[in-house]
Formats: sequence, structure tokens, C-alpha cells
Amino acid sequence: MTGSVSARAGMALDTPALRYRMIRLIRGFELRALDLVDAGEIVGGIHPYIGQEAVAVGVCAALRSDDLITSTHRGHGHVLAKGSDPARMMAELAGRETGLNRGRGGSMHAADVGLGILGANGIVGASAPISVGAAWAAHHAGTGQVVTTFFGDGALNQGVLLEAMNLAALWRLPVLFVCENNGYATTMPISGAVAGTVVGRAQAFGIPAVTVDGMDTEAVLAAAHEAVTRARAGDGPSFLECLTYRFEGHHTMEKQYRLDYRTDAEIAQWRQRDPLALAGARLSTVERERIDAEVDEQLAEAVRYALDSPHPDPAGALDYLYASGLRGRAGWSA
Amino acid sequence: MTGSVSARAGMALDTPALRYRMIRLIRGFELRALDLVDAGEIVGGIHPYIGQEAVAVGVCAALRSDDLITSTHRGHGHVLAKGSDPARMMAELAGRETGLNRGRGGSMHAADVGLGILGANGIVGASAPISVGAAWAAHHAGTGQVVTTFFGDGALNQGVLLEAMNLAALWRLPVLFVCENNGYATTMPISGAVAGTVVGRAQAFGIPAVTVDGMDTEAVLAAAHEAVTRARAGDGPSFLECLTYRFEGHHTMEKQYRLDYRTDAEIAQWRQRDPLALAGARLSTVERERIDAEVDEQLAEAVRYALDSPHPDPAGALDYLYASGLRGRAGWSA
Amino acid sequence: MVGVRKLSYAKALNMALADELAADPAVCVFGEDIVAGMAGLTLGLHKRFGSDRVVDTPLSEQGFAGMAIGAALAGRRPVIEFQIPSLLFLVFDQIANQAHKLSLMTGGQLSVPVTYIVPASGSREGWAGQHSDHPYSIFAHVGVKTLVPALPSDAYGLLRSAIQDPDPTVVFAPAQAMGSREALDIAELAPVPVGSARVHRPGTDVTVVALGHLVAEALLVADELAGEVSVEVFDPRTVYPFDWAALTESVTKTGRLVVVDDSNRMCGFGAEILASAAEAMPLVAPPRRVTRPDGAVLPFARQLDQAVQPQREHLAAAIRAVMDGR
Amino acid sequence: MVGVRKLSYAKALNMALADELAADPAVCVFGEDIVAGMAGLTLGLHKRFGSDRVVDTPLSEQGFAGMAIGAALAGRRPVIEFQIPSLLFLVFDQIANQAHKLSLMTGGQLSVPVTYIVPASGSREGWAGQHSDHPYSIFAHVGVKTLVPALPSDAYGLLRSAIQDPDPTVVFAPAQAMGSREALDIAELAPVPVGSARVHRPGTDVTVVALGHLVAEALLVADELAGEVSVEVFDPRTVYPFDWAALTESVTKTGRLVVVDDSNRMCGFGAEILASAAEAMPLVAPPRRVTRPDGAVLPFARQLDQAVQPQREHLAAAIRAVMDGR
Ligand SMILES: Cc1ncc(C[n+]2csc(CCOP(=O)(O)OP(=O)(O)O)c2C)c(N)n1
Ligand SMILES: Cc1ncc(C[n+]2csc(CCOP(=O)(O)OP(=O)(O)O)c2C)c(N)n1
Ligand SMILES: [Mg+2]
Ligand SMILES: [Mg+2]
Repeated sequence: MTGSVSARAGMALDTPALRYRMIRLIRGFELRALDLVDAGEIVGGIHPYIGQEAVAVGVCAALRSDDLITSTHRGHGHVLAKGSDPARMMAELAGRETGLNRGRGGSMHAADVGLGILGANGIVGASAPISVGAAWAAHHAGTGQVVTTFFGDGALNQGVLLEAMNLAALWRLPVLFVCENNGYATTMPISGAVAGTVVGRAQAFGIPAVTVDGMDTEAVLAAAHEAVTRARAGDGPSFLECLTYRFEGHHTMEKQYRLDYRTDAEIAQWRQRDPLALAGARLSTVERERIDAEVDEQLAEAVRYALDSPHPDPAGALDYLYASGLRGRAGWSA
Repeated sequence: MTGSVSARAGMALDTPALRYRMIRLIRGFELRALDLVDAGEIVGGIHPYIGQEAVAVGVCAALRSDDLITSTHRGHGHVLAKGSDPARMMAELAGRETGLNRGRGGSMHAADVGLGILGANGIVGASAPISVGAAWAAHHAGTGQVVTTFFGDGALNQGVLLEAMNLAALWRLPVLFVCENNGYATTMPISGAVAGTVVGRAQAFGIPAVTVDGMDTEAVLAAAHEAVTRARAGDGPSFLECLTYRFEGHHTMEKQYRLDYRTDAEIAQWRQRDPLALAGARLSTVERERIDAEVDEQLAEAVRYALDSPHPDPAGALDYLYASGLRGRAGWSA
Repeated sequence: MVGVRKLSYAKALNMALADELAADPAVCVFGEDIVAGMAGLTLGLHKRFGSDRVVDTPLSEQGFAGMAIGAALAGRRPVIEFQIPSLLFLVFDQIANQAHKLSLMTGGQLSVPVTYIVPASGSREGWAGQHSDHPYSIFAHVGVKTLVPALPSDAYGLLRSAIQDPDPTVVFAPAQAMGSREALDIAELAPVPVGSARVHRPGTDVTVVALGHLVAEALLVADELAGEVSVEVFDPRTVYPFDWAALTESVTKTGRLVVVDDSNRMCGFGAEILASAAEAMPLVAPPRRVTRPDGAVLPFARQLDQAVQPQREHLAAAIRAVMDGR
Repeated sequence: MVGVRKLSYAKALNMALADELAADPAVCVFGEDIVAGMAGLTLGLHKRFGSDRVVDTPLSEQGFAGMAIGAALAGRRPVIEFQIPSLLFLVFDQIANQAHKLSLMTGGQLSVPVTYIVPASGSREGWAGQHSDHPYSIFAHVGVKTLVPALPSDAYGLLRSAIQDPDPTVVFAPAQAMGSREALDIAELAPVPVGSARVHRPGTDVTVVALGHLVAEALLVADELAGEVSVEVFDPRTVYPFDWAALTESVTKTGRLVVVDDSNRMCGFGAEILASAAEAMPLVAPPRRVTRPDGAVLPFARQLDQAVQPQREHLAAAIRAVMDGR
């Protein structure tokens, strides 16, 4: 029964060039999405992943195509790195019928079950136990699948995530907990929110935990590879703290406010460790430019595809509400 | 504003004899309550505290009368040790108008606000953040009060308790977390439920945590005293793991089942470290017998008081539902 | 186990769960103390199906309710037992905000076949305010399938259907029904479709809608009043989806309606039935509800606890009032 | 800040909170990003009242909702801001099972003056299923005081009353009302009693009950239909406790009733109003509801999101149907 959820293969990420390509794809995707937010084509805004790309790419590079992931409100990078078609992802953000979720989910709920992407989540921390449950099923089915759950530093203070770590540790389940520590939960710095250390929180449950440079794909990959190997061998969960930074505001809406929770100097300093530049530096200029051009072409096409796609028919507003096909009563009669 | 909740002084517990007396009082209270359950005078049953008395007494001996506590489903010992009148407590268990809660709460919700007892709770873990909030208020009011929250080993797996520890640590609040590790959450052994160690879980939040012999009042008192001193000095929360054991079933209802989650041998072994005997051994036989007789007299009177007290008037079934005096609609019209 | 016997409600639930575990290897059970099986639901199942299928959990309701979703997404059909009705409050995010929403939000990519069961809902005398809720109206409001069987045969049939259903489903087994018994032929036990009502007693003057343990009470009242008024006792069996067609048929016949409902009055199940009837059914007299009071918290003392629950005398009075057109 | 001005709803909430913080040192605020004040509610308050009164919390909703209870028991009057309506689901145990129950369960020893406020409830276009709930009916069912102001003056007055109230109180500030403005004299802003309705527009043919942002919609529809039918627009302002006397008065005059309600249909606020009217008010035609559908989850795409929310055209149709006695 398990395993059926993950059949299609994602993009290969097994060379530095392919990983650079994916980082570039995510970066370009996000920049175009920001434009579409400004243009009013993406309604409601997004939580941009710009600056954190090395985490998604490094981790997904360590995964099998049938491995599962769950994601967050800041999830575009995870979904693309696991292999989703940027055109269908962009169509989802634009609320089109051709979107990954047929326009029903949008930015915060993108899922691509055929690729093992069980979905982003609008509630911080909520994905963690879902991942543990999928890992429990995979473990008992003997599929060898590993389930990765991405979350931010803010999620470390959600009880349900801590409960999930305990359950995964107790039952030695194949889970990789990936904390993207970008220093802030919206405006709250981690120092104001987390007593003790990040890795210490996982270690207290007996979960092996390490801190890695989240701006360096290769460092993330190495650590993720070790963790995934351990999980696949039946040796239980691991925890990665990836030190990273978001270059943009928490959400596109942030531009409306004058917030001073971080300084320009701090942002500039982190931008010097841009994961795109770090990964690009591993390639020749020629190769990099070739990839950039290909990716830009692909993304231009993705935007075209999204904007040319049809809007969903309002008559189907409650389609898929029940898997059983149940139709409840309408809110009014004709 | 804070501090008003705790005006009356409880029983003094500042000598070994007084502590023995309180252990004896709790033990005797529980034995009589068990009888009243069998007799049908206490409806719904109780979670007996027998075997764990040294924890409540040792901790409460370290507290000021204006300090606050919150308690659990297994809360009779905490309430008595903080100073509640056993007669009014017994009346509460028997559902009488003279009970601590006027018969509205029963065993799992006993509160005695004048003594700083903010209440037992039927939901495992739920008291912890309540205590942290009271501590936050006390801290900001500068009352010097310390808030103690009692909970079982089972509660360690409730996210909300972990959240509460983080908040208390972060804000250096005067909270004493007391884990009564009696080895089981109903039928679940701690080894099947807690990954990592008990004290490690608190230490991960930067909270000083020690394990003490929960059968020995004096050991509990010493550790609690240190923790309370730290809290009062403004140095934040502490955590005590008290190793203890419940001699009876989880709940009086357990007798209906043939459960085999623990062995007779294990029970017998723990009974050899009966906190009553340990505390009694510190006194002369004469003194002990004098105390026993006094306590038995007091308890006989408590039972009489409870059973002679009036049942609440059904017309007042929804009294106290709203502090504002709001009366909602009845469920039926006459 | 063949032939006519007196089957208890608790045993019926236990048999339904056993039969589903036997029929479908995807079915599994999570909960607290379910290996011991104290609530009756899982009695003997760990022994029969093992630790891979019947899993005792730590006290992490949110954690394992979330896990159940994940396991469901990976192809399993988890059943979760909750020892207390209000533990559903603790996992309300997992049920209402996650399990219920994933199918629509993913455009049908995901479905979440999880069954949540409380094998002792409503008042358990002496367990006081935090252990005595009957929050079925809340789940119906959210749109989670919500089943409240009245009889052992329905307990069996509805639990089986809940587990087979591809959507999240909450099953309330009222504490006051758990001990009830029904004479039946075990061989005839079968799944009961979700959303189909049952008329326990036909009548022509007034339709009494009752759920769960209150069905038996309604039948007693109908008997009591038999000389006076012909009462039809209508048991929806499932609160959501509700069998509107059957209720319309009944009310079209009787023209009068009384609902007896063990949830709070305001925005409860009873309100929905009266509202729907007022909108579209041919009532000849104002309908009535007998419910818990607004905002009720069940007090501990037995006299107070009972004073807050709907009683037979109130139902009888409501029926008489409706017959009088009051 | 004296004299007539156009006050926005968001600013009115902000002023109410500031005035309560200034008036009573027991008042304090907990929430996420409230120092920055992004939701508007707390803008400038940290600067004015400091870190002891306006407290940014980690993402531990259950933890700080529990803390608010404890602080309340120790004499404070905490206000908690939630960024998303469904975060109330996450703390449902703390509100419904703890805060609401402590007074009765302790025989009146404790009271829990906590205010829970969602300064953007209901649909926020483009925020999709988990950010668009309007669960006021659930809190009313449980019996927690539930306020849904429609106008800036009521937003001010009800938030002040909520904070002063000795019981737990949930305030929903609909996202679609947050930007609305009202011309008023700041000096006349005052607390609005909990449980008192307001008739925004008198009428004689039909009573339309509307809440929150739907009041403005109802007024537009009433204008639109003015030549045809005389509509009374009735705003309860508080869902629970509800001002039954005022509604009875209105319906006694009009004899007809329509409710427009942004919560799910089944067991929602609209159901309660229709049920109560059917029981005891002199209706001359069947009443109607315009609501979200049963079990609604708001889809992301704008066209779909809107298709699930009650719209003016549906309200107009319902009014006409009621006038026709259909
Ligand atoms: C449980 C919960 N609380 C609050 C929110 C509102 N919210 C959305 S994202 C966010 C900050 C999350 O911070 P973090 O986990 O560090 O992730 P990041 O945004 O930094 O990627 C908040 C408070 C939410 N979605 N869920
Ligand atoms: C959140 C929650 N889950 C489950 C229960 C049912 N329950 C009551 S006590 C208990 C076991 C508690 O174990 P522990 O915390 O170790 O305390 P002990 O009973 O051993 O004193 C359980 C499962 C509950 N009351 N609350
Ligand atoms: Mg972050
Ligand atoms: Mg224990």
C-alpha cells in the first residue's frame, strides 16, 4: 500500500552542476513569482525562499525519488527541488486549473503526490507529525523510504513538533528533521524564542543532530546523506540544523510595513554568502551561463504556461472536498 | 493584583514530625476515600496518590504559604500538603455543597484559591502553562511568589508542557516543574513513551534539572528548597524528577480489569520503600503513635463532615458558569 | 459466534474493529492503553493482530493524530481511540484544519481515511466538567463526517463504514450507550451506510429526532405517551452527512417536530434540525428542542450533572407542547 | 484626537486596546509579532506600554494561551492576538476546556478574564483553506462569549467590553471589515455592552440578521431592494450571548426572517437564529439562511473562494423568496 504515492522521478541532482541548476531554478522562480505578486497575478502573496535554496537542494539531492517530503509556508524551494514542474507550480500560485493542486491550494499548500511531495502546510509545525506517520507506514511496509520534514526555527517552539520528534525517536522511524534556521520567525529573532540550543532540543530525544552551513549545498548534502543513510539502515531519525537566511521579507506583504527587526548590514552580510554564488563558483563561467540561459528559458515558459492556463470554474468550488464524493448542501438555494 | 489569591496559611511542614503527619494524613485520606468509592459515596472514582506522598509533602514543605501550585488528576496529595482542610476536600469528593469547589469539581478539579492552590486538572499537561502564566504575573508584580506545577511522567510527552518549559526558561520565570515519575502513564511504562532522559528533556531548555528519591520526603525537600531559592532569587525555573511509585491502580476503576502491565513483585519491591514508613522511622514510636491517633481522629471527623453535608441543589446546576453572572438559556422550556 | 445473542454496544464496536483489521491489512489502531484495551474497543486485538497494527502511544494526542494523517497519506487506514471526548479539542487542528482540508486543498491528490473514536462520550457520572462533553455538533459544523450510533448493530455497522470511508470520520460512542444490549443474529451484522437514518418506531403525530443514548430514552417516552400521541422516533445515526430526505418524509407525515440533543443548545445539532425543518418542511406547529443548556459545563455532583442533561420528562413535556401547538 | 473623523476598523481596535492598557494596569497583551504590530491591533503599543505589557511570544500558541489563563488567575487581564483564525483550533483545549470551565468547576473560586482576538478572520483573498475560517459558531456552541463587531465604533466598544469582562471572550474582526471606515466623534467612543444588538436600518417586511462584514453587504442589499421590500437590518454584534429580546421584537414586527452568515451552514449561527425563531417567534413565512456551504473549505483561487462565500445576490434572492412565502 505504501509507495504508491511516489512513482514519478524528480529532477536528478547528482552533480554540482545539476544542483547549481536547481538553485538557479528556484531563485529565478521566486523572482518571477515576486513580479507576479506585484502584477496582481498571484493573489495573497508568497513567502519567498530566496536565500535558503541550498537547503532544499542539498537535502533533496540526498533523497531517492520515492522518498517523501513535507514542507512549510515557505515551501516553493522544497517542491521544486523534489522535482515538481515549475510551470505547474507557477500555475498553482496563479490559481489556475492546471496548477499542481488545480488552483485549490496556492502557495502554502502545494503538493505533488506522484513525486512524494505530501504538501506544504499553512500551520507551523503541523507537517512534522504527518511525516512521522508516513515514516511509520513506510517502515512497517518495508519500503525503505525516508521521510524528510522541513521546518523553520519558529517551529521549534510548537509542541506538536517536539511530540513528533519523541515519537520518531521512540520508534526509530526513518525521518529526517530539517530545521531551516534563518534566524527569525517573522520578526522574532531565534534568541528571543528558543531557550537552549537548536540541536540540543533534538538530542534530548536521543536524535543525532548536527549544525551545517545552510548556504552551502554541498555541506547540506553531505550531512543529509549521512542522515538518510542512517534512516534507511533502520537506525532512526536524524536532525539537521541548517544555518541560513532569507534575503527577502517574511512575506511579500512585509513591504507595506516599515519593520526594523533586522538591519540592512545584517542582510548585506548574509547576501555575501549567497547560496547561488557559492554553488555557481563551483562551475566554469561558460557552464554557468549555459545553465542560466536554459533555466531562464524554462521559467519564461513556466510563466507563460501559468498565465495562459484557465481559471477554475466556480461551479467546481467544492470539488474534491470529500474523497468519497459526498456533496454537502449549498449555502443558499437558487 | 497578584498575591491576593493566596492569603490563608496552610499547615506548617517545617519539622520531620510535621511532614510525617502530613504523609500520614494523605495516606489516611486516600484509604478512606477508597472506602467511600467502594461504598458508592464518591461517584466516578479517584486516582489514588498512595505511594507518592513524599513528593507532595517534600515540595510543599519548601514553599511559602503565598506560593502557588497547580496539580493533576492524581492531585489529592498536593491539595492536602498545601494545606487544604481534609474535611472540605472529602466533601468535595463526595459532591457536597460544603466541598472546596461546592461539589462542582470533584476529585480532578479540586482548588483552594485562598491557599494558592489554583486547581487540579483533568487534562494531562494542561496545568503547566497555567503555572507559567501565574509565574509571569507574579514576576512582573514582584511578589516573590514561586509557582509549582506537579505532573506525571506521562505529561512529558505533551507538547504543551514542553512549550511551557521553553517559555519559563526564556523569561526566567519562578516556576518549579515537579515530575512525579511513577514509572507508568496508566499502563504505559516510561520506557515505552519517553525517548531520551527525563531530566535531559528539561536541560535541553536550559533548565537545571535533578533526579531525586521521591520516596524520601527529606530528599525531595532538599532539592525543592534549592529550586525554590533559585526561583525566588530571580534565577528562573528548575525541574525535579521524583522517582516514585503508585501502590494502587491508576484509577479505582482499574480493579474491574485484569491488567498485567506491572508485576506483583515490582509492586512489592516498591512497597518496601513506602514513604510513610521512611518518614515514620525518623520519629520515636511514641511520637508516631500519637500523631497517627490524632490524624485518624481528624480523618474520621472529615468523613463525618463530608457525609453529613448537604448535596447541592439541582436548581443551582449552572451557578458559577460565568463570573459575570450571565445566564444562558435552559435546555428546555417548562 | 453465530446465531442470535444479546450483543453489547461495547462488544459490537470491538467486533467491528476486529473485522476491519482482519479484512484490510491497511487498518491500524493508535491510542493510549489500547493494548490493555480498557475502554473495551480494542480488547484482545493486540494479542490477535500484534504491535504493528495495534499501537500504544505516549500521551501525545496531537502527535499521534498528526501521525495518523501521515500514515493515511501513505496508504494506511488508521483508527485512533481517545479516552476522553475533550481530547478531540486537543487535536482539533489535526482534524478540522489538516485531515478535513487536505483533499480539497490538494485538488484531490490526497485523501485522509482516518477514524477518530471516543468510546465513552457525553456524561460519565462523576467524571465532571472536562470529561463529559458531547461535541458532535462542532465536527458536523466543520464538515467532518460525524457518526453517533444508538444501538449495538449500528455501532458495529457504522464503525465499519467509518473505517472504510476515504474521508476523516469521527465516531462518538456515548458512555450511556456502551453497556446497552441488543438481541441480534451476529451473522447479520453489516456495514451501515453513512448518512442513512433509521426510524425505530413509526408514528403519525410527531417526529422525535434522537441520537445515540437518547434514542432509547425517546422510545421510552414514546411508549409512555402511546395512549395520548403517536410518536415517530427518528434516529439519524449520522449527524453529518444528515439524511434530509428521510427526515422530510417523516415530518411531511407528522407535521410536528421535537429534537432531543445531548449537546449544548446554541448552534447545536438540534438547532440545525429545527432550522432546516423551518426552511423547507411542512410544519403545522412550532418545533421544539430539548438540549443541554447554552454553554453547559457538566458539574461534578450527580444531582447537578443530571440537571444539565436532557431528561425524559423534558422530552415528554416538549412533545405535549408541540401537540398543543404551543 | 478629538472631533469627527473617519475612523478605520483596525484603528478603532488599536485605540480600544490602548485605552484599556492605559486604564487598567492588569491588562497585558501576548502574541506573535505584536511588537511590530503588523496586524494593526497593537501598532505603537509596545513603544507606549513597554515589554512588561506587550509581549512578543515564540510560536507556542498553546503555551501562551495556557499562560494567559494563569496570568488571569493571578489577577491580570490578558489579551491574546492570533494571526490566523484557525490558530483558535490549536488552542481549543485552552479556551473551551480550560478557560471556559474553570469558574464553574471551582465553584466560582476562579475566573478567567482573557480576551482572544483574531484581527483578520474569515476569507483573506489568496490565503486559502487554512487561513480563511470563520469559526464563531463553534465558540458560541461551547458557550464562550463571542463578539463579531461590524463597524469601527462597535469594534472599539466591544473590544473594550471584552477586556473588561470577567469571562473568556473571543473577538472576531473580519478581514473584510478591517479596512472599513466610519465617520464619528472620537469623544463618543465607549464600551458597548456584550449581548446587545443594534438595528442599522429599520424596516417592516423582513428582518435580515447579519454579522461582521456582512452587515455592510446587507445594508447594500436593503438599499437595492428598497422599492420592493422594506428590510430591517439587524446586527446582533455578539453571537453569544445573543440579544433574543431585540430579535423577537424585530421579527414580531416583520414576521419574516433571513440570516446571512459567513460560517458553515450545518450547526452554524444561522441555524440557531432560524431554530429559535421557529420555536418562539411569530413567523408568517418560512425563514431562510444564506451561509457558507456545509463543511466548506475555502479554495485558493479567487473565483472559487468567492463562490463559497455568501454574496449579495444570494441574500437578495433569499429576501425575495421569503417575501413570496416560498
Ligand atoms: C502555528 C502557527 N502559528 C503562527 C503562524 C503564522 N506564521 C506563519 S509563518 C510564521 C513564522 C514562521 O517562522 P519559521 O518557522 O522560523 O519559518 P520562516 O518563516 O522563518 O521560514 C508565523 C508566525 C502559523 N502559520 N502557524
Ligand atoms: C491529554 C490527556 N490525555 C489522556 C488523558 C487520560 N489519562 C488520564 S491520566 C493518564 C495517565 C497519566 O500518566 P502520568 O502523567 O504518568 O500520571 P500518573 O497517572 O502516573 O500519576 C491518562 C492517559 C488525559 N487526562 N489527558
Ligand atoms: Mg525562521
Ligand atoms: Mg505516571
